[in-house]
Amino acid sequence: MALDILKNPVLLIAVPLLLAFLAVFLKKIDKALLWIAAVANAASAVLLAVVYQGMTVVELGGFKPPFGISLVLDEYSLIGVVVLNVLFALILLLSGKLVKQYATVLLVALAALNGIILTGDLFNLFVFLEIAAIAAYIFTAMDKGFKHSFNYLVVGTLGSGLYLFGIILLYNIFGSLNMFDIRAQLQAIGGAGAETLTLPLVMIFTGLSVEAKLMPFGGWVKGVLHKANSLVGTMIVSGYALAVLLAVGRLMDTVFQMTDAVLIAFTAVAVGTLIFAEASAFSKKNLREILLFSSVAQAGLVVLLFLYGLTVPAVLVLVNNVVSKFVLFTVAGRLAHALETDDIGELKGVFVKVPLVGVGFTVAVMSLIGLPLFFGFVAKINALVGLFNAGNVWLPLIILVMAVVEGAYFVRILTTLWNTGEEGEVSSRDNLKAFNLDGMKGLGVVSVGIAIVIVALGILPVLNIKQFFSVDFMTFVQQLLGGM
Amino acid sequence: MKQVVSILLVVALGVFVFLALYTGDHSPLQFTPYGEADLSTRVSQRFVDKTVTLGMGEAETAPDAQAEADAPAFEAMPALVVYGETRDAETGSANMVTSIVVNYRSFDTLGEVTVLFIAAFGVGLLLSGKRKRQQPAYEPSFILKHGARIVFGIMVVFGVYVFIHGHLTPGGGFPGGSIIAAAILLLYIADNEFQAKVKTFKILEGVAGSLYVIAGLLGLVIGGYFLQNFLPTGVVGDLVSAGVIPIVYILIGLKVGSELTGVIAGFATEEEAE
Amino acid sequence: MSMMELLQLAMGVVMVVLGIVAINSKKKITSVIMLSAISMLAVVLFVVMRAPDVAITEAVIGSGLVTVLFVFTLFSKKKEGEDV
Amino acid sequence: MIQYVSIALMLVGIYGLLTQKNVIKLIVSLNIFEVGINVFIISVGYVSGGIAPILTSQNNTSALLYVDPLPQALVLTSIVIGVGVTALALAFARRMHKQYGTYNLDEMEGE
Amino acid sequence: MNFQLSVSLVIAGLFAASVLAWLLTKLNKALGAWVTVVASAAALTMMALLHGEIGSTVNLFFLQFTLTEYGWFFSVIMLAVFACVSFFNIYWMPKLIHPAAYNMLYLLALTGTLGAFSARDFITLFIFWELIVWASMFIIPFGKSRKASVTYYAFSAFGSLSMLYGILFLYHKFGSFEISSVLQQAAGDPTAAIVAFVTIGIAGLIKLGVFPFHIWLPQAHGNAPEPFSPILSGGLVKAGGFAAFLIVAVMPSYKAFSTNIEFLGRQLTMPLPNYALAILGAVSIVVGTLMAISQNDFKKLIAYSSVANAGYIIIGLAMAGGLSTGGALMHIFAHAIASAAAFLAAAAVVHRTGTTKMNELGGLIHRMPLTYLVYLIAIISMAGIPPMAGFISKWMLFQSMMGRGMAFIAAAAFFGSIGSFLYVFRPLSAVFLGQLSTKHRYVKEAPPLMMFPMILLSLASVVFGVFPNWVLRIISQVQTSVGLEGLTLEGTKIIASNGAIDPTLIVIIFGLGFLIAMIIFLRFPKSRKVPLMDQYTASEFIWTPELLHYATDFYAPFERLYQKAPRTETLYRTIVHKVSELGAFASYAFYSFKPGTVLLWVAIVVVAMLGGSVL
Repeated sequence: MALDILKNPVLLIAVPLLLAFLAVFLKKIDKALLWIAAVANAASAVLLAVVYQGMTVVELGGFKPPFGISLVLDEYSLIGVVVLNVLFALILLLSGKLVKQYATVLLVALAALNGIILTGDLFNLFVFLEIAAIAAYIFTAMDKGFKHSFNYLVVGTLGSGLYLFGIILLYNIFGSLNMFDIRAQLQAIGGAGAETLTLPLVMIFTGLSVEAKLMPFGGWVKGVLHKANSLVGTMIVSGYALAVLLAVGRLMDTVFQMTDAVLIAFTAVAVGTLIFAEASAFSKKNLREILLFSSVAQAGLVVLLFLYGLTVPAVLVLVNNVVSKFVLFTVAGRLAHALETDDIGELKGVFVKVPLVGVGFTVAVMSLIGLPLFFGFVAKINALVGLFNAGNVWLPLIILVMAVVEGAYFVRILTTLWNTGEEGEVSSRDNLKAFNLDGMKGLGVVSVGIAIVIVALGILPVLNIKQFFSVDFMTFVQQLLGGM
Repeated sequence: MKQVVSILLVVALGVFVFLALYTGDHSPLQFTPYGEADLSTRVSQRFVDKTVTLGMGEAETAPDAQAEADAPAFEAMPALVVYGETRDAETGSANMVTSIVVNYRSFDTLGEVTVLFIAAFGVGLLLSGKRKRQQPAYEPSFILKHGARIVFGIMVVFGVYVFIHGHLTPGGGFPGGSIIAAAILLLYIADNEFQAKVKTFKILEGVAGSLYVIAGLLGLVIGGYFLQNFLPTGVVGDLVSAGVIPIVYILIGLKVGSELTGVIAGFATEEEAE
Repeated sequence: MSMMELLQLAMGVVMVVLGIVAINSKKKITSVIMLSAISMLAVVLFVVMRAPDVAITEAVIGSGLVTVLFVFTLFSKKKEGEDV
Repeated sequence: MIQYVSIALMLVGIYGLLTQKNVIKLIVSLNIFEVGINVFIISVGYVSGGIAPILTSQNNTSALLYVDPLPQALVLTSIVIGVGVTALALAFARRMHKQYGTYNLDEMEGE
Repeated sequence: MNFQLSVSLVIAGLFAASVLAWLLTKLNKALGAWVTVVASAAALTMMALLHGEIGSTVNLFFLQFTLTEYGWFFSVIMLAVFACVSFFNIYWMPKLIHPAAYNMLYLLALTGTLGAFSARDFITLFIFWELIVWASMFIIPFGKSRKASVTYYAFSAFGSLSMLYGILFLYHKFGSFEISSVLQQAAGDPTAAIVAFVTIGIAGLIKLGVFPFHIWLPQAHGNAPEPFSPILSGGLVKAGGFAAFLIVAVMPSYKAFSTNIEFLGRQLTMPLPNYALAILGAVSIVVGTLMAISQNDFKKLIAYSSVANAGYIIIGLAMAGGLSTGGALMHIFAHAIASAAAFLAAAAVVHRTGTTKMNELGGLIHRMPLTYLVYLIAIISMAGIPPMAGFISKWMLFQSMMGRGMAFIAAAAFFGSIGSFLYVFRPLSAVFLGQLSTKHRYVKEAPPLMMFPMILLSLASVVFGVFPNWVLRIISQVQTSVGLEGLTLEGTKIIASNGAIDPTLIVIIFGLGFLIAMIIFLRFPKSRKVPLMDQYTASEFIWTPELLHYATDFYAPFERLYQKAPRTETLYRTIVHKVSELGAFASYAFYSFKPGTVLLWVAIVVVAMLGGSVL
């Protein structure tokens, strides 16, 4: 009985909320409460993964779907909550001292992100999106960039308004707000009359794209992130990106089936995002700007994969991106905080001073650009093979060309940050700038730990994917890596 | 220039929305026009009949295509819910909207309360710092001050009434709480000395919110479902009925009231001219 | 076209017009007041559409509180000669 | 009819968001947009000839023709969310006013 | 994993060794460097022993390896180069910023080449191919330039990703990754064949540094740390030869594409794609030669010379006849050892003098005679003068070109050979001959551990120039293994379609000529030594001696003929510029703190999406 209650995923949402409400009048210990919530959530997420057998639907208030609100715990959302909660704990671990009086906000954000991943109800998703967004408006204003946060607020609110418009249209059409009910009805009629869904789909896609940072919907992201500290940066780039993109995948991939016209329109947006964002990152010189544009590009890629129904590759790419970006953005934020600059040219050879951090950063980058022996490679191969098998020959080409661009700017970062000296002089420790970097030990250890995980997942892809993915995927992987 | 572009865009948007909604007949998926909605094709028929939990238990509804395909076939339920007679009906709330807000979709409401909570918290953070009352342009008279006090009492009572009767009459926690907040607003306007004790309201807010979640967790422990209505629901229409609904609505009312009060307190004061 | 529908049509037109006025008006306070008027009319529409709960809530919150917040914002810290 | 009105309101709000430079005006436009959406949602639930979804001593059985209560519940939520966002936006507006001494976005250029 | 000797064992061992090298270097730098020496030498011996194992399949976890004749041939060359070069690491440990990382990556690059050459399936090939790329991508910036590494990576990534595209395309078509079978199936299917040819071909051309992809090569080779330049030029570049060999010989392109094509009224002697390859090769011979002639930095000079030689290799492979492929493989071998030796000599000079600018050097023959000798032999071999190995390969190539009657390409090749005389003579005279600059008066000969590999490589050049058939027998085995006709060798003779050659005889004649020259040289009076500055200055003090150095503007009159000619760099520079302009535009236009600006784009896109879908 007790264990059954502990196995209930609703705790992932309820516990942080409860602690958030408590934190209001227990101001003294709000940080402690935040820590409790983070650890408890991480633990219970892992517990869920351990005891997981098959998809479960958790009915809230005891009303069966489609009538009541229900949380859905399947492989898809399980991966989401595990990665999310563990990452959140790590974010706290590395950026904890930046929390200041924002503990309550982060608690609520944690609850909302879990809700976004878990919920199986369209309107409930809207509510959680709003909570998460409002929390984000607040903690992005942490370092006094009010006009940027306000911009985010206006755009985000319009976006969620459009999303609301979309789902009410769906309610009108289907008489239900439950995702799986809608999917069932669609399957029952075999996708006939799908053009009625055009308007709702466009509205929902737009609304979600604002949070998912697709170009041009995510026009707020540069202002919010280009000077963000490591806490805000990692929250937006890792936590929010993970949750929102999983929601996009849930809707665009699992629930709806769209007409070719809509598919083409969305594909155009996703591909455009990929191209423009990679180019933008290529044209930047500041670490955090490069990273934020690169994550925008990755979001485009993930959405693209979801649109073509490649759930597994999309999730792999997403997780890879989120984990790597967590390391990268933490390091970038910390460096920028310690040295008052994140211009690459100013950071020549900084990793000579903090080799551990450097190793973590490097591995994260290499996984991000999908080099072999790293997790990103598995993700990349799966994505490309998936697109090929979907009978699409041109998208892989675009993705690969963009991968070259991405590789170019990331290698520029790596070579610069590992080596000293102007162009034309030999890189040596003699002309190393005097960086005063202390208190980077913990960061170094954690990032190396993550690096080890990334390499492990990359070298033994069979092990990590086994319990999460369906059998056909397993055989596929064995084929892929056993070389027949 | 920009005006023109915007107008064009907006008009184009309008035209497309109109075309998408009101033209073309794509059966079986059809956008029902205004006023022609048919509840029996929607989930809400069961909310009206209070028959959601009927036939619960058998066939644990896994949301796969097969189990769901027949779920939306809403067979009309014979058992009528009659005002003042039906006992232990599901949710037991005479006001169907309330039954949805506080029971069927209570999870949304929890989120909604959280939205207001976090927004109020944000306002508090943003407008924090050493503050003093914002002075009205006039010097309120004795009559005004004390009249306001009296009206304040009446308004508070009315607000409480509204959210206590949330499950019977229109209204409920949100308007009720707002009315209380409005009462305090009245004091702010009428009395240039008045300063709400934000601290107490914060505590009230926190306690109410925590109790709401705890009520939900109790439901989880007792009935096995988060936010389950675990009390007997009594006779539809009685004041003491509908199980936890009145309790939850009272909590919501207090919470909303205190949150909005906090917001008002934040806005009604301004930074010390440093 | 019944009396009721004419009424609704008239109200709708008024709302849209008020909206345009609210956006294009010179003084901020005007647009705030217009906004409050719009939501008042919306309350009437809610009543017409048999939604008393929503009507009450909108009346108290949407039309009342929001306006107050706007007004407080506008009148706080206003510089000399700055029109609101 | 009412649906056209609500869509028109939404569009007016969007137009405001597109054209206005003033923070307060932006927030007003946002609210207009939200009112439009709320009216639309209710209109989706309206059943011509239906009665308000509350059992009373007059219309006392669930067999009568009621309007759809679900959209009303949704609108309650969205109204409250709206007020929360508005309050937050206004708080931002005040901070920006404190920072730049103006509500006009054009005068807030630069970092 | 069974512990009998196998490729997977070698590769696993190298992996372990790389980690070990990293650890030991942390303890003691010299020790770590020695690990690289031992590991590469051991790997070389093991591979030599493994020649019997050819054809057997082994696997390491999910990676599958099959040793093929050509794979073995390439691996041995590679290992020889690595083993020889690794001695230099010992001396460079103090000069490198990350010695531990250097040793580890050095061995990882070696692992990559071995794995790629002995891969059974394309995924394994790709994994190790990328391993080569990123291992060297980290080493290059330890040298003089960071940009060079970025350029190198951008090109290599383009190459390897195009290869990946081809691989996945083939997988999608034939549902298999196994190299041999897939390529054979591809040969039967024109579209698959052309995709494979182009994608994998691009990968090969980029690695080889063939025009128009040669930009990265001089940058990387010229700026890499001195002991790594020979690896790049002698070793890793040859991996491109491997890729090219896959598509023209293993696929083979002759089966894939029709050979009887009328072009400008005359019958082509080989399919169009091969012809394209050959033409690219010819162009890169010309470009490489001309650029090499105009270099002042003699590492860059050698780099450009390897561009030219890559041209020869690709031409030979493209013709895909018995003699031509043999010539190409022989050239791969000859050029590998020669350029390695040349770069090592350069490294030795840098080790002693600390510069690679020719106009700061001179007269080192008096101080470093052995290095001079090594360099001399190396460049003679690269220029294809008997009695060096380079001569044999070039002879075979010319033979087959004549046999095909490909006048233009042959002309380019001949131009290349003539040009090579020019560019090899420049460093010779500028660095080693002439007057010794006062700075370097007390320079000593390179230390013995450096001399050892250099002399080894030089001897190899000479020996295999005199008795080429020792190599050619293996090469003809390689050819027969992939179904090309082998070489016809009799004793010391090589028989070609029109005329045979007996290198040994040539060497004897050459020896006589050399003797006569020697006698003349000794009989006549020696020239008088004067200090460098005397001939210009009447006891004036010279502020900028290097401008007056005779190596400055060595071939100025000749360079003037083509210095206005368009450069390929500009093309790539424009591409980069355009990309970043696009990015700057996007990040400016879409991103603003004003909701109006953002939402304008949003509205436009939404209207576009709706319009596209509704209408």
